[in-house]
Amino acid sequence: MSEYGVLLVSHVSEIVEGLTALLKEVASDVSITSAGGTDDGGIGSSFDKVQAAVEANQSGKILAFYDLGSSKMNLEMVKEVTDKEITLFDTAFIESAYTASALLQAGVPIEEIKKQLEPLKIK
Amino acid sequence: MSEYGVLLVSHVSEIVEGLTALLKEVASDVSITSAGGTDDGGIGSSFDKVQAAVEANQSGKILAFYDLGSSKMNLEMVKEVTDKEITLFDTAFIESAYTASALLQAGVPIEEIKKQLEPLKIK
Amino acid sequence: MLTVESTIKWLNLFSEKVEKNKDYLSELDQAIGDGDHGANMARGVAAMNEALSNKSFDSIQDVLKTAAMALLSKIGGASGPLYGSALIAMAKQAGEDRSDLASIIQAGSDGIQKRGKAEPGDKTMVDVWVPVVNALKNNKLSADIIKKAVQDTEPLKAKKGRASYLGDRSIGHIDPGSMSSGYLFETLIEGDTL
Amino acid sequence: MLTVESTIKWLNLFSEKVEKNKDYLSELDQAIGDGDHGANMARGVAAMNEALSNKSFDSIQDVLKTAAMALLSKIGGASGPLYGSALIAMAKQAGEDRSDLASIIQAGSDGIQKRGKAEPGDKTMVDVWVPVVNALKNNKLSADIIKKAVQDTEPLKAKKGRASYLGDRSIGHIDPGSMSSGYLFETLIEGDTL
Ligand SMILES: Nc1ncnc2c1ncn2[C@@H]1O[C@H](COP(=O)(O)OP(=O)(O)O)[C@@H](O)[C@H]1O
Ligand SMILES: Nc1ncnc2c1ncn2[C@@H]1O[C@H](COP(=O)(O)OP(=O)(O)O)[C@@H](O)[C@H]1O
Ligand SMILES: [Mg+2]
Ligand SMILES: [Mg+2]
Ligand SMILES: [Mg+2]
Ligand SMILES: [Mg+2]
Repeated sequence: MSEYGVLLVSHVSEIVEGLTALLKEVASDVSITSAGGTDDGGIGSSFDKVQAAVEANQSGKILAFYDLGSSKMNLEMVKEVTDKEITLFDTAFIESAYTASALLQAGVPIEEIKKQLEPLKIK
Repeated sequence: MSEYGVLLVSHVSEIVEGLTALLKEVASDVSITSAGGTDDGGIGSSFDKVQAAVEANQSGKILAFYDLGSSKMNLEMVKEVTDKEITLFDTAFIESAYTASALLQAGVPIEEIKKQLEPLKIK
Repeated sequence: MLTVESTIKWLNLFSEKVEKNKDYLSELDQAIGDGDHGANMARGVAAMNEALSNKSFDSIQDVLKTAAMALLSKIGGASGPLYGSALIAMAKQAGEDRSDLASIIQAGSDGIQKRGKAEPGDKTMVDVWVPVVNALKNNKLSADIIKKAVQDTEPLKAKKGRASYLGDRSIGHIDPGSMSSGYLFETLIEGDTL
Repeated sequence: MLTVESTIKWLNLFSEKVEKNKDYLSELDQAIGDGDHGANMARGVAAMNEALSNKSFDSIQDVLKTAAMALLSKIGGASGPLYGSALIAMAKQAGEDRSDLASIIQAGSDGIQKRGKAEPGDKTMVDVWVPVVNALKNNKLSADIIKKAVQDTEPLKAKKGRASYLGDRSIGHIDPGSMSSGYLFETLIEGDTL
């Protein structure tokens, strides 16, 4: 598993399921975990799901991507209570998760990855 | 149905299914159709699915959003053979589809919507 | 002044008011958001009620912390982390000085601003918490002041949250999170906590 | 010069070569893409073969158009719209002058560049089509020239497609779409079309 893992947080569980499949094609050695939708499977966000996804990730350093604002707030709250190192990106959800995952698989250093993600900042 | 419809093109069918649900919460009067994955349900893109989604859309004017490059090329090819008016956006897929849908539901004029989408251009 | 009993009573009254008005909360959220604020809050307060009835509490801090975790976990929308952060901060402040209600609510208000980064005028629940804190500091909190704060969100243009995507189209609608915060403070008064 | 029969023979040989080497094509795509180019092309040429065997053709234009639609529909990756556009453009050019092979392949090359907006040096199939067109114009197309064009993609840095996400890490790998285009032109020679 690569040093950095990827965490996907979306309002909808199908979105993170589909995105995970897309990323796994290009990043089979990267730990990718996700939290999609509310606790009971509806559309929204869940602190518990995010926390579980952070713990389930096989890396201790995580690059986190999210779709809309409330996903971000839950991510930030989990970041405050976990021992893992989480870097949150305010970048285009799908496109930046893809870019980061492909670059992690290719062994590109984290500073270079962050540079590649900068133009994707939209939130 | 609003004058403009929304078309979502992604490499993965689960992504467009989930995104459609997300958009329908805030845009119940907007026609939202989608093409996700290959003809046989795998990860990739499909000219036929895109064409079908264009025809199925209840609006004659369509705002189209896509995730990665080959989705865009299929969209452009369909655009060349359809009578419908398609505007393609090189914007962050999820975030711009959401913004456009919410604004269409709110009755915001198309020129204002395009302005709102400009900062989301990343491709 | 808050006590363990009065705090639980307050939160129970809040739950009832939310449950009773959940459709209205969702209606407000339908106009400028995704239409789920009522369902979110009802789910959250139901979990909070359950958590509050399940154990005995040693301190107000304990009550607020328990309520916070339930709301955080179960609301399921932006208001989850926001109410969760508010009550966590209030719990901490109550642990330091349980007698100063204004400071406790102030802590909650600060927690919301820290979490959501909204400022007064952004058309969010902050636009109710801030005036309420001011009124409490002057010993003047009343149902009218609360109603006015909620109503004053109507002409604002949203700068945060789902409503901010609508820009000018958010003007002329009461902010749903402000309405639910209004219920929180109305029941604070009703619960004889002051 | 192309005839209906030689065009079909060519495309059939192309299909066989793709099917035989599909794992290799996917391997190239695993290094700098999503690992599916072989599966994509195999699926596409299978559909193309089926479409070509299903009817009788009046013209080369008809053959190329039919092949184009099958590839466009069934490849399922970026190479779908690209090969589709190439063959659509070739069909059109063949309809205007079926005797000028160089112009037909040129039309295909232009179609790819118009569709994908890649330029020579971007590490795409364009880097094979352009040298092949040049060689055809000088009546010099050979297996060696084709192999060299494919091999020359190895040191390039990708500017288009999935490989472009990898930046410098795409250097040192042959471009998969260039390899499949190499097969297209190798079988053009093998099919005695020239
Ligand atoms: N950044 C923020 N700061 C403060 N309050 C916010 C913020 N974002 C949203 N809100 C509040 O949350 C309310 C919406 O809550 P809710 O509908 O439950 O969440 P969601 O928008 O995720 O569906 C808004 O009316 C607003 O009062
Ligand atoms: N914009 C483009 N212009 C020209 N060729 C391209 C372009 N994008 C991709 N390609 C070609 O397509 C090949 C990849 O095809 P394939 O794997 O089938 O599609 P995908 O990348 O969608 O999985 C690349 O090796 C390259 O030769
Ligand atoms: Mg809502
Ligand atoms: Mg919601
Ligand atoms: Mg590929
Ligand atoms: Mg692919």
